Formats: sequence, C-alpha cells, structure tokens
Amino acid sequence: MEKRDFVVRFAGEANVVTATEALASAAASAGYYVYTFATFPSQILGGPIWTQVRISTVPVFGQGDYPDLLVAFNKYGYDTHHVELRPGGVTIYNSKEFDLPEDGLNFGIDVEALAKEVGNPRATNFVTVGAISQEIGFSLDDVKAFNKTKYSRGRDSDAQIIESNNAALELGAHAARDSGISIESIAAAIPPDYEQVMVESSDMIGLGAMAAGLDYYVGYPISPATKILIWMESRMVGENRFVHQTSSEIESINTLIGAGFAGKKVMTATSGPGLSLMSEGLGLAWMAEIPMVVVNVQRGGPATGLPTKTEQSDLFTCIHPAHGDVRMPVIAPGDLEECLFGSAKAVNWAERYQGPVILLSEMVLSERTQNIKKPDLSKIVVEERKVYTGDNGYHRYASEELSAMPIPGGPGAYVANGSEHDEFGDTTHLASVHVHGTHRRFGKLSLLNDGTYEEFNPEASITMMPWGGTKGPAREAFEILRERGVDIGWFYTMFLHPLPDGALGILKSKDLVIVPELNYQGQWSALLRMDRVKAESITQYTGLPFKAGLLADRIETMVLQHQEGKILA
Amino acid sequence: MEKRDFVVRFAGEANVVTATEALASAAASAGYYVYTFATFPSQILGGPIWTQVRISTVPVFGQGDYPDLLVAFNKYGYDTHHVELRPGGVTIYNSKEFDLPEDGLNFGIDVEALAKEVGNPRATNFVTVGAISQEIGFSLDDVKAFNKTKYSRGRDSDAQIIESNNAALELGAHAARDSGISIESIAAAIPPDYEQVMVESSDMIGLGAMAAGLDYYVGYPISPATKILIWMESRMVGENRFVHQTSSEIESINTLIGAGFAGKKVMTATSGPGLSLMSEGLGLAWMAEIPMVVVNVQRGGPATGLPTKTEQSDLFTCIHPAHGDVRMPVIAPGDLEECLFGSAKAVNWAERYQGPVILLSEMVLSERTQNIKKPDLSKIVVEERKVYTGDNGYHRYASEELSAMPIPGGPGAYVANGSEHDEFGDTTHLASVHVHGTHRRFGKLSLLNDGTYEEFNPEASITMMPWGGTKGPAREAFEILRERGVDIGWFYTMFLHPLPDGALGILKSKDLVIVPELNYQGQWSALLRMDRVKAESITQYTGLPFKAGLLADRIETMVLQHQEGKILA
Amino acid sequence: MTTKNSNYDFKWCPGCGDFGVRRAIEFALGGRNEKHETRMQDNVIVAGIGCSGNLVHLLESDEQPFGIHGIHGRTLPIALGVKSGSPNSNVIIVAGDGDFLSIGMEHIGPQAQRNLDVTAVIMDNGVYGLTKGQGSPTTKFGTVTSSTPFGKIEAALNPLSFYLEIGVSFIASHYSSKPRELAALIETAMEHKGFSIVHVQSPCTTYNDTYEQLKGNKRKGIDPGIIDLPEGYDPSDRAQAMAIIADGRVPLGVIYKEDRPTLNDQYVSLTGRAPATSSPDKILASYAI
Amino acid sequence: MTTKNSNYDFKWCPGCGDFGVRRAIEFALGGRNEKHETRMQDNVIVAGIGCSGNLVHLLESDEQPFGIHGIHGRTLPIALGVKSGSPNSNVIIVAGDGDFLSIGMEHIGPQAQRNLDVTAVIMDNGVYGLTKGQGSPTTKFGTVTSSTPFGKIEAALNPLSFYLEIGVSFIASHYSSKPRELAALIETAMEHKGFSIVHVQSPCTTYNDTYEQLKGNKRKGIDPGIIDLPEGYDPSDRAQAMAIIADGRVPLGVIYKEDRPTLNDQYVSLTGRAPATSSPDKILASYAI
Ligand SMILES: Cc1ncc(C[n+]2csc(CCOP(=O)(O)OP(=O)(O)O)c2C)c(N)n1
Ligand SMILES: Cc1ncc(C[n+]2csc(CCOP(=O)(O)OP(=O)(O)O)c2C)c(N)n1
Ligand code: SF4
Ligand code: SF4
Ligand SMILES: [Mg+2]
Ligand SMILES: [Mg+2]
Repeated sequence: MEKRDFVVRFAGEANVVTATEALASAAASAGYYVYTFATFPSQILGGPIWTQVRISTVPVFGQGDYPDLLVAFNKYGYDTHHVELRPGGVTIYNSKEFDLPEDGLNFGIDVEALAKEVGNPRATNFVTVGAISQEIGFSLDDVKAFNKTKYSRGRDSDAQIIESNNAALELGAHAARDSGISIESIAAAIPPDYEQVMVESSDMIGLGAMAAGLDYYVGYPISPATKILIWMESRMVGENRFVHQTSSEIESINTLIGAGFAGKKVMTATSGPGLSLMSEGLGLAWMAEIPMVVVNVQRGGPATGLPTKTEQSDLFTCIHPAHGDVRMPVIAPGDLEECLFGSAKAVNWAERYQGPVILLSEMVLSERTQNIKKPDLSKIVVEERKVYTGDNGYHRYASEELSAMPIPGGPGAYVANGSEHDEFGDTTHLASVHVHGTHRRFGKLSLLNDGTYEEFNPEASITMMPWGGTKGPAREAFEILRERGVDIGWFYTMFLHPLPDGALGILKSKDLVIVPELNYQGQWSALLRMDRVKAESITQYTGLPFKAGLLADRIETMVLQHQEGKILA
Repeated sequence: MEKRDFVVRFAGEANVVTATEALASAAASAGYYVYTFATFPSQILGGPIWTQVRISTVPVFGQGDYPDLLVAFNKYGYDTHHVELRPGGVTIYNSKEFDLPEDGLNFGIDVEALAKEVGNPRATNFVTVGAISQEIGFSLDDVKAFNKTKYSRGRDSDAQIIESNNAALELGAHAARDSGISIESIAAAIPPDYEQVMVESSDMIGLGAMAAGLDYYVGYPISPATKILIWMESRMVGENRFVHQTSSEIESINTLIGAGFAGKKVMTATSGPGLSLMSEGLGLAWMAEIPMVVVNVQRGGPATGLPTKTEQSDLFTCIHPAHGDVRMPVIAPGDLEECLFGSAKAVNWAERYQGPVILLSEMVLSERTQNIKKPDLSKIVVEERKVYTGDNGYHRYASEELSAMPIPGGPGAYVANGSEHDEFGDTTHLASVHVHGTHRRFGKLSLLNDGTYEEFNPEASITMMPWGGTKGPAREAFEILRERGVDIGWFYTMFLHPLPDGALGILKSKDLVIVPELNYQGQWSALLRMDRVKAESITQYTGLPFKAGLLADRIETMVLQHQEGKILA
Repeated sequence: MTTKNSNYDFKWCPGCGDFGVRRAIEFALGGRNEKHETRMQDNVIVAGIGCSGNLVHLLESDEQPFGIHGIHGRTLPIALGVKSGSPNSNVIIVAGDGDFLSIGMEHIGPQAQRNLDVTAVIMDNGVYGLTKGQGSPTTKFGTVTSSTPFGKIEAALNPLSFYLEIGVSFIASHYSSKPRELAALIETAMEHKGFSIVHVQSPCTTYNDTYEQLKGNKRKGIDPGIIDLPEGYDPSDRAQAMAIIADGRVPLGVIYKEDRPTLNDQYVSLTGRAPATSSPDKILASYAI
Repeated sequence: MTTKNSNYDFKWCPGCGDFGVRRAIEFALGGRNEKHETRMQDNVIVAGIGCSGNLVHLLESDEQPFGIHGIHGRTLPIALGVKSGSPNSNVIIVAGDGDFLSIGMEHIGPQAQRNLDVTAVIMDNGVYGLTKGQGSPTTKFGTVTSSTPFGKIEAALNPLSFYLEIGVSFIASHYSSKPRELAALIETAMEHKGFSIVHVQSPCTTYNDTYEQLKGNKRKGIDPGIIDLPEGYDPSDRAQAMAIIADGRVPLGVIYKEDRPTLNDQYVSLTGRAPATSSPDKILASYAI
C-alpha cells in the first residue's frame, strides 16, 4: 500500500542530524512536503539525540505522532523509541551495537562495517538513509545531490567524502533490499506549482526583522536563541547596520535602550534565563518608551531548566516581565511563516507604539526545518517611527497619546527617563504626572490591535485556542475531532497581547475555550480568565510537543465533561 | 466641641519630620492612639515633604482623609494642601514666607523670627508644635520629654538645643493663644490598659524575622527597603549571625542561595528595581529548593519609577518573578502587627516548604509610625528546617513531596541544581524527571495553607477584599458603608499565595469581590479571576494611599452598578 | 531642566560637589560645540541613578543635550547602544561611585576592551548619597556608615588603577572645586578617540564631606589630598601612570592616554570583509530548493 | 554522579581539557581531606554554567562533596553565601572563562576586596563551549568564531593581571595536561586563607583546540606556550608577578600570594565591637513608650 504521509524517526547520537538533513532535503527536492523535529540532550558531542522527518504528499501541520520507520543507532535509542512505532512500523537497527529477534518488522544492518567498507567511518548516516530510501521508494539521486552540496566546502577531502557517502547510500539500499522486509512505500509526490524555500525558524525571524528594516542587533549566546545571533552576524552586514555579541543579557537589553533611543530599529534574542535577566531593562524600555524587539525562544524552565527541550512556560513573564504596572505586547508565532511575518510585525509594532515588543518563540519551532511556499516579502509593509522634526523646546511627553520621537542630532532634545517624568522627561513624582504617564503608556497599546486571527466553525459554543508552537499538533487534533463529529470551533492568533480587534468579544462569547499548552500552570488560559474568558487548559510539561491524537482525545474528554456540567469555567 | 479623632498635616521641607515625631511621641505618651503618614520627594535635603499625624482616643485604621489642622511652612505647601482641609479646619502658616487674608480660620506665625529669638534657627518645628499643642489642648511637658530624649546625644550642644527647643515650644503656644483663633480640642485620652510600643514597619519586619530564628541577612541599599538593612546591621549581631551589604541585588539573591543551602535562615529586602534584578535568582531558588525570604517594599513603578511614593503594582512580578513554571508564596502585611507576624511566618514558610517566600510590603507601611499593643512574641512558633541526618547516598529529590534537606558538613551530599535534575540533583532532562520535579515543586505549596483570614458580614453576596497597606483605609471605608446600610462583606488576608485553607471557596461563592488596590491593572482582582473568582478592582495610581471616604463612595457605586447588572464579573 | 514643577524638582544639598561638576560639563559642552561647530542636540548625556545622575536634569543652558536617565548601574551599556547606533553623537556618562563601580562595575571591562568612544565623568563621593549614606566601593576600610555601623569590612577599590589595568584608553582625575580646570579636562577627554574616564572627587557635604581632606587645612595640620602632576609628566607612559596612582593622593590631570582604534572604527574595518550588503530578497532566494 | 540515567548524562567530548581538571580536583580534595581529617561532605563545589561547570556532576569518587549548580555567572555570590553561612566548609568554584569573566565578571572585585576564603578553579578554553563555539573574553582579537564571522572586535582580557590588580590574594596558573601538578596547586590554593584563583588553560578540542600552542610542536616550529617560574621566584613580590604575567606565555605555578585577613575573620573582629547579642525580646522592649 502506498502512504501519503510517512514519518521516519532516527534515534542515536550526533550522526542522526545529518541523516535527518539528507532525508529531508532529498524529500523536498522530490517534491514532497517535509517537516522535521529534533530533540537534543544538553551536551556537545554524543548523548541521545532523536529526530524525526515527516514526508507527505500534502502540507502537514505537525511533526507526526508515531513513526512508520524507526532507525535505531544504539540499544538505548531502540529501547526508548520502539514503543512509539505505529503498529506494523518497521525498525532498522545498527546490528553492530545490538541484536533483535527477527519478527518480520525489523532488520539489522551493520552500519559501521558498511561505513568502513566505503572508507568513511562517519558515513553510517548515509548507510541508513540509503536503506530508508530503498524502503520508502526514494531515488538515491536526490540524496546524492544533497551530499554534493553539503560537502563541497572547498577542502581537499571533499571529493573523498562525497564519494564515500554515495557509496554508503548504495550499500544501505542494498542491505534493505536484501532484508526481504518491505514496508509501505510513499505515494508519488505532487510537487507544488509555486516556488518553495527550505527554512528554519531562525532564518525566518532574522529575515522578517530585516524586511521590516531592522538595522541593529545584539545578543548573548544561549540555547536555543544563539542561532539567531549567528544568523544576524553573517547576514545583517553593511553600512549603518550593527550586529554584536554582548557580555551578558543585561548588557544586551540596556544596549538596545541606547540604540533604540538613538533611532535604530533594534532587536535581541534570548531564552528564559536571559529573559529573566532582562527584567529590569524591559521595564525601563516600557517606562522610557523605547522601541525594541526582544525575541524569547522558550526552552524548559525554570532557572537553567531544560535548555534543549521545548516548553511554553515563559508566557507570564513575557506579558509582565518587570515590577510596576507594565504589560508587554507579545507575538507568538506558531509556524515558520508566522516566524517571518510575526518578526516583521514585532519590529513594526515596536516602532509604531514606541516601546518594547516580545516575540515569543520556542524550541520546537527553533529545531524545525520545513519546505514552505516562498514567502512574499512584499507583503511586509515597513513602518517608520514617527520622528520629531519641529523646533527645540519640544514637549515629548505632553500628550496622552503617542507623540513624535526626537532623535539625537535632530531637534527636540529631551530626557528618556526611567523615573516618572513630566513632558520634557524630567523627573517628577507628582500624582497628576504619574496618572498621566500611566494612561499614556497603556493607552498606546490600542495602536496595536491590527493583528489577525483565524476561526473555523465559529458557530460552535466550545472552541479550542492553541498558541505558539502548539498550533501545529492542535490543528491536527482539530481535524481529527471534526472528523469524529465533535462540534468544536478553532480560534487562533499569534497576537497574544494586545489581542486583535474583535478577538476578545468572540472569545468571551464562548461557553468554553480549551487551551492546549505546554506548561504546568495553564498560563494562557489563566490570562484569558483574567480577561473574563471562560478558558481552561490542557497541559503537558514533558519537554516535548503534543501528539495530535492524544490531544484530540483529551479535548474530546473535556468537551464531554463540559456537556455534563463538570467544568465550570 | 471636643473631637475624638484629630488629624494634623505638616507641609514644608525637612523640618516637618521632627515636628511629626515630636507631636506623635507626645500624643502617644499622653495615652492617645497615634498613626503617622509621610511622603517625600526623591531628594536628600529640602523639597516638598508632607506628613500627617492622626491622634485618636480609640485605635484607628488609616492615616485620616482630611486634616483638621494644616501647618504650612511655605506657600507651596499651603497652595497644595489647603484644599484638603476639612471644612472649618484651621491653618497655621509661616508668616515669614507668605501671608494669607484673615478669615478667622488661619493665623500666621513668624516661626523663623521666634526660632531666632530662642537662639536656634532650626527650632521652627518646635514653634509649630507648641502652637498645635496649645490649639488642641496638649500638655507641653510631653513634647519636652520627647525633646529631651531625642537630643540627649552625649554632645556638648545637647543642653542648648533642648533648652532652645523648649523655649520655642512656649513661644509657639503663646502665639497660638494670642491669635484668638481656636479650634476644637481633642477629648481626653483613654490610655489602654496594656503595654504599648511605638514602632515602624522596618522594626517589625526585622524583629519578626529574628523571632523566627533568622540568622543571615544581606541587602543592597534601595529606598524604601534600606531601612531594613540598616536595622539588621546594628540589631542582628552576635555569634553565628551574618549581616552584610552587597554590591548589587544580583549578588544579594545569589548569596542567599548559597547561605540558605548552607543551612542558614536567610532574608534580603529590596524594592521594585532590585526585585526585577533578582528575577533569575528567584527562579533558581524555586528550582533548587532553597529556603529564603525576599522582602519587597513596593514603591511606585515601573523602572526607577517613583522611589518615594506608594503603590501596589509589583504583585504580578512577586507571584511569578521568573521564566518557567514558578509561583511564589506571597505574604502581604497590611499593618504593623502583620509586618511582625507576617515576617515571622515568611521565615517559617521558607523553612517549611524549602523554597523562596516573598514578603510584600509597601512604602505606605514603611513610612508609618504607630503605637500599638506590645506584640506577644511568644505567639511566634519557630519552625526548624527538616534536616537530613541519615547515611550518605541520599536521594534528596526522589520523593514527590518535601524531603529532609542535607546540610554541608552533614551526611547526604547532593547537588542543588538549577537545571532539571534526578533524585541526586544531577542534571537530567528526561520527560519523566521533569514531570516529577514540577509536581514536587508545586505540590509542596500545599504545606503553606495555614494562613488565616478575617471575615465580617459573611452572608453578604458582595464582599470587599483589600490587600496589603490598603487594608487600613479600606477598613474605614467598610465601616462607613456599613453605617450607610450597604450590605457588603469584608474579607481580608495577608496570605495571598497560597490562600488560607477555605478562602478560595468563600471567595468563589460570592457574586462579586471588590478589590480596592493601588495600581493601574487591578492586579489582585486579575489574579483572583485567574482562580475563577468574580472579582473587580477599584484602582488608584497617584502614588498616594486611598482616602477612606472617597473609597467608600466608589465601592458603593460599584455595588449599585452590580445590582443593576452593569458589572458582569 | 523642567520649569513647570520647579518646587518639586530634585535639588542637590548646599555645597554638594556635583554643582561644580555640572558647571564643568556645561563649560566643556559649550567649548566642544564651538570647536566642532556642533549643537547641543549632538550631545547625549547618559545618567546613572544617584544624586550625581540627576545632573542630567539640572543643566542650566538654554539649549539642552539629549539625555537618558535609566536604571542603576547601566550607563555603559546604554552608552554603547547610543554610540554604536549614532556614531556622530558625542556621548557623555555622568554617574556616581556606587552606580559605576558597584552594581555597574561589570560593564567597564567590556567597554575598555572595545575602546568604546564615550566619555564617563564619575562623581566619586565615597558614599551612596541618594540612598542616604551607605558605604560604596571607594569608601575606606573600617569607615562607619549607616550600613556599616561597626566599620566597613571591604578594602576600598582604587578606581584609577582599576581603569588602567582593565584597558581604559584615557584616564583623568580631578576634583569638583575647580570647574574651569575640570572643564578643560572633560573637553580633552571628549576629544580622545576611545573610552575616556574623568574621575572626579565630588564631596557629599551631607554624608561624607571631604573638602578639607582634599584641599587641606593648614591650621589643623591637614595636608592637601590632591597632587599636581609632576613637571614633564607623560600620560602615554604607563609606568608613570602607575607611579602617580600609587602615590595615593588625588592627581589632577590626564593620568593616562593611549591611542587605539575605537569600537566603531574596528567594526567598520572588520565587517568590511563581509560580503556586499544583502537585501532580504537576495537572502531569501538563497533558501530556494 | 547519577547512575540511573547514565545514557542521558552530560559527557565531555573526547580529549576535552576538563577531564584533566576533574582528576586534579579529585586528587586535591582527597589530599585536603586527608590532611585536615575532613570528609568529602565538608567540601562544597559551586559550579558555573558551561561544559566546565558540569564537572560537579562528573566526579567519580564514591563519597561526594556537596554541590550547587546554579545559573550562569553567579558562582562567586553563591560561594559568598556558602562560606559566610558555613565557615567550616571548604568551598571550591568550578567555572569557565565565559561564566567567570564575562557575565560573572562583576563579582570578582567585591570578593577580592572582602578576601572571601574560597578557591576558584577556572577552566579557560578561550571559547563558549556549551553554546557551541562563540568568542569569550579571553578569545584573542581578530579570531573568527561562530559569533564573530569577521573576527573578534574586542581586545582579549588578561585574567591573571586582572586578578592581580583587583586584589585577589592568591593567584595560580596552570594547564590541564598535568593533573598531578595541577592538583598540588589546587591544594595549595585551598590552604590559602583568602580568595584564591587557579586559572587553568583547559583546551576545548571541539571548538578551540590549543594543545599544540600550549605544549608546542617542534616539528612545526611551534614553541611551547607554557613557561615555568624562574628559579627563586617569589610569589609575594608583586613586581615579579607583574613581570611573569607580562611575558605573555602561560606561567605554571603560584604567581602571587598575599596574606590578609579574610572576610570571615574581619567580620568576627569588626562586629565584635557590637553590643552583646540582643534577643528579640530585649529589642522589642526598647520600643516601649
Ligand atoms: C537596581 C537598583 N538598586 C538600588 C537602587 C537604589 N539606589 C539609588 S541611587 C543608589 C546609589 C547612589 O550612590 P552613587 O552611585 O555613588 O551616587 P551618589 O548619590 O552618591 O551621587 C542606589 C543604591 C536603585 N535605584 N536601583
Ligand atoms: C543567563 C544565561 N545566559 C546564557 C546562558 C547560556 N550559556 C550556557 S553556558 C554559556 C557559556 C559557556 O562558556 P564558558 O563559561 O566559557 O564554559 P565552557 O562551556 O567553555 O566550559 C552560556 C553563554 C545561560 N545558561 N544563562
Ligand atoms: S546627599 Fe551628598 S551627594 Fe547627594 S546632593 Fe546631598 S551633598 Fe550631594
Ligand atoms: S565543547 Fe569543548 S569544552 Fe565542551 S566538552 Fe567539548 S571539548 Fe570540552
Ligand atoms: Mg556616590
Ligand atoms: Mg569556555
């Protein structure tokens, strides 16, 4: 039988990464829709890594719940992952490391011997990719093309590596053919009639920001946000642009204060611990009205937490990261397209309302590669800051609304002040001034209500509302539920604060809003309840994303409980 | 007519502070109940300061809305404050600085000339206190006793100062007598039959912590928390105790991690900006399960904010100060007794559940002096940490509940880890371990449900629930509302998280919980709504406390609106 | 300075050293603007939190520079942002010993290593003024303050030798009683291409009045705590700088000066190796499959 | 070290310098325990975040010391808490160049000024290992790393001269390939009463392999980057310390040592001037009216 959707899981150590890349790239070249997932231990080389490549003839939303094929490089990988194989799924295992009783659904390959045979002990990954290609009916040529591009690095050893990898592919395919085991192969690709790009979230975040005119970036390394720093360092080059590694996150955030004040469009990216360190500086940006974007790529928390696992537990902190009355705009992209357009929007929002904006990403997005329709950058309308051009003696903070911002070198010199201040920015703690300032700072948020949302089955009285990276598996769960005939709606937006115009009204009109999210406290449903929405969470805090099927079951249970009056949201 | 409750307001510069002290002290000595309030600009010497002394024959809850007597040392003070005088109230003004048309309710004294006359230009304050004493029927002897105690500092100049201040008192009294103006005097004191102490919040916080066994304190100066550092530096001395000024709040919080781990009962105090800087460290304390108390004395926020004004806007940050799933225990004292017992409880809680506890105080408490019944320290039951005494090879984190804590030098060595960890404290990011750890950390909170609450008129379907320093004015508003016949209940606790056993049930049973609070966002009502309580806020964000009368009006309006179906909490 | 709430504005205590520093900065800004034909708006003052930092609100000139009055201890990273974001601005930091050398001390090394082209004027009064008299890093060992009732436990930091070691490329020292001399020093510092610090003894008359120690008092037999640079002093000579700092008294003048490329220079020259500016469209095209 | 999830535990890359440092620390702890008749549980290891900090989980001895593995850059304040809270514990810090000298650099000065009696073993590999190869404060100017594709813009910090200037009272330097020698040095550092730092060159074989530069390679004409202390070297002589540091190569041994009272000593002696311990009851009584 031919499948239209095929999931391969690799479980091993560092070598699985290239195997994943090779397979994904070959599949994409062949016209399939590809979606990868990876999860690492906090370690440099080695340690148990597992990855997944989903290959489909149609676009998919999630990484796939259960693999059709498991490639286990070691016993630990097999033991941990074979329970996840879908019934009838096949295992390819490294027979050099361990053995399995033959059951017609597994076959061993001594990948190390074969790699040695081609004279490249590191080619174990290509052996397995050869075997997989054979099993699921892929042409080896596409893998060879990937191999050629990847290893043409202008080094003497290039040719030998490319050749040996190609040979390893053939040996792997051979071994699979010999095994006698065969699994469903994948249906022919239906290549899209539009241009595609193969991208990761860091590419999209960087590009979106640049397309919106970003010209200043600093960052301190931290997993998984480092990728964005690295991307920026080599991409955002040229005159009047500045990209730099700082000595700490406290330096980063305060540097952005200075550069944003100086008229640049500024951004940094960090993860949980760095975000916590930026707390005081974010409060300053809010108070002094400095445009900036802070990307927070969530990992598992709290504290040093789980640096290489995914979680959605920084939401509370992003919404109000600092003491005092502050409430940050938060955009949480749910897929790679949204990383691009969300990032651009974050830059636009920051400039538009003259204050800090949080772009809330997460590990699961950060480790995903996908081939998507080439985004149309011309859809990004660049917004420029309202700059003051009048005479000196300007009352920067006199209005209760947004006002033009003077830029050093230009007219209207004022003091950007973290202490409560009068219309010139000078420190004053009179009651009337504090009331005025507070209204001004919160009032400006209303400029940001132009977010969009998507809604399906809007008539349903119960709706589900995932956020961020949970969008993908939740969308699959939604399709399952609708197929099962459950009357449930779908509401999704990446604009968590402020919500798009009209969104709150819709949400409040529901009898129940079910929020699947990857944290313990059910942070988004709690924030919705703050806003008087009858919301309840379905939570998971394992460091891994939801499985669509299980999620669908849990949602259905909650819907039933609600119908029986057991949930009094 | 005689009043049983008399409010004097001083408006001037630095000299009003001693005048306030003198009057308060004399009133307390005479057997009255005294309650002071002060608000300063962010400046060292000079600048407009105003203070208030409330003198009553019965205990009072708030600082008093409208003064019966205004003492204006300068024109700015008069202009700003005379509008607040209650109808018929009297003004004493410094006629050296400005003049007022005679209206039978004001009289000028050239306080500077009189001070010069007694040979002590700084004695202007005592001149006014003499005049006030004359007006409201106080004996000068009590003020003289205060004067003597205060200025017996073992210096050569002592005698001259004391004498000249006494002389200034007499001249002031004389001038008042001559003015021909007379105001209501205050009814005779009804001295309590119990011992009293005259205290401030920093005294009570320090003492409560010490009574619970605190033996380690560090802090970095910041208004208004510095007072606690200063108190500790000279009071918590002696063997096995350690008190020290740090080089930053980041040093403070991490030092507490080390000392709490080492077995000490530890505390620091800070204010908003320092709290924000402690964000990452607080997350570590939560994750690594280190007992500690962080006192946050709220001032106006955000950022540097309003360092000398009062506000209740740090609540969100105190409840979840850091990234990841954390939720801090928070105790927010509402009066000076609660500062004492709340501080002791915070130390006990920290030791009991092995984690960080926030003691949330505020400026308005910090600047208050009051004579209160001498607290019975024996009511504080000292709780000791569960210390591990078994063999080595201990599984510190194996249990899903609290477990005994090893102390360096003793058995059971383990690693206190800010990364997710197994039972020994070693880093592991397995899903099962993270789930276990999360349950353990949140589960322990249930050990802290022994807080108490007070409830009046529990049958009412609408109740008011102030928190922190708003307790006082809110209580007066409640009395006013009850007198007016409004059917409203009162619910109060200083234990904001976790709530006392049973509290949430009561709150959820109400049709409306009205939360008066000093912030813009209505933070406590928002947190109650998170917990599915139908709560709405009445907010104020002027940097000043509520006036009881106005608050009562606003609550009454809200009750009416609710009855008319206009509030759909 | 705001004119509207003048009654309510921050004011220094009578005699505070910061008055003199303000005058000096006003002179220096005036001088620099004249020389470079720039305007006040081409200058940005980044202020710390402390009595000292309030200087940014207290300038009396008609035309005002831009200012940032941020949070405690972060003048340097803020200045890094301003200068790298607006290379043509003249950036001056005003901060106290607590702000710059305690909570803010981590930021000095990185800026020295980058040779960030800004001028820091530090008002050292050996105390935390604004929080009412606690010990600071420059408070001497054993000193009793409100937070050290039994005497300070830490040895004092010597800021000048610290700056020298950590690689600050221009170091000057003075005190607040000679605004004209100080102004000249600040102007020289602003001319320096790179990270310059003018460390000023600026007495706190309320909590740590050191005027007498600085100026001396013959009658009481107190020698002046200041010292002129010796004849022929060469600030490019590190050894001489170390010697004059080791003297212990407060030297008046430019202690050290070294010419090195600034951050902005290096940035332009190193990233010059980068490929020609890529447009977002071109970058996107590189991801095509 | 945990035994249960060994498959999942952090492991250093093959050849990582940190292996040698671990051995040295194990030797040194053993030696110290024997000498002072203390047990493993009398030692506390405070670890930074980095490959280096993971050492705290990788000790192989049966008996284990206490450990704190906190957050990035905060080993020193945590150690301050441990030592002032538990004066009898022997406190050792393990951290990398990024943790200790970049984000954590602010904490060195205060501990030096207090002379906090702890021993810091710094594993300097001139790179951020755990985050996969970015520049650190000790990375040389111009070096290309993943975060500096056109070369690092900052001058490198010289940790040894920084420690000396800021007042660290014991400074040693070594490299990771001689665990026995390194162990002896660490033991000496632990014996020192006051703040001691053993700065170890611990190569990162994955991102910055400096073995060859350190050991030299005759064949390739690379001179060794290490240097023994000269005959008769006197670590109490600051000038000699400055000279050997100025050499530029990595000196092997105790570079500087100075005897000064520690924080704990000072604390006891200064607060000894305080009134006799007051009980809460007595304090409360003082507020009576
Ligand atoms: C994060 C933070 N911590 C503490 C404070 C309180 N604070 C304000 S000014 C100051 C120190 C002032 O000392 P210094 O920098 O020497 O300035 P000076 O007042 O002496 O001029 C402190 C600790 C603060 N505003 N923010
Ligand atoms: C606040 C914070 N910022 C950043 C990180 C990410 N991070 C982890 S280790 C590290 C640097 C490691 O370098 P180094 O200290 O030299 O240790 P090495 O790995 O080289 O031994 C960084 C930046 C973090 N964990 N926390
Ligand atoms: S407290 Fe000291 S530093 Fe502050 S204004 Fe007064 S004299 Fe100046
Ligand atoms: S990355 Fe470098 S420092 Fe980290 S374990 Fe590998 S070799 Fe060691
Ligand atoms: Mg100072
Ligand atoms: Mg390193």
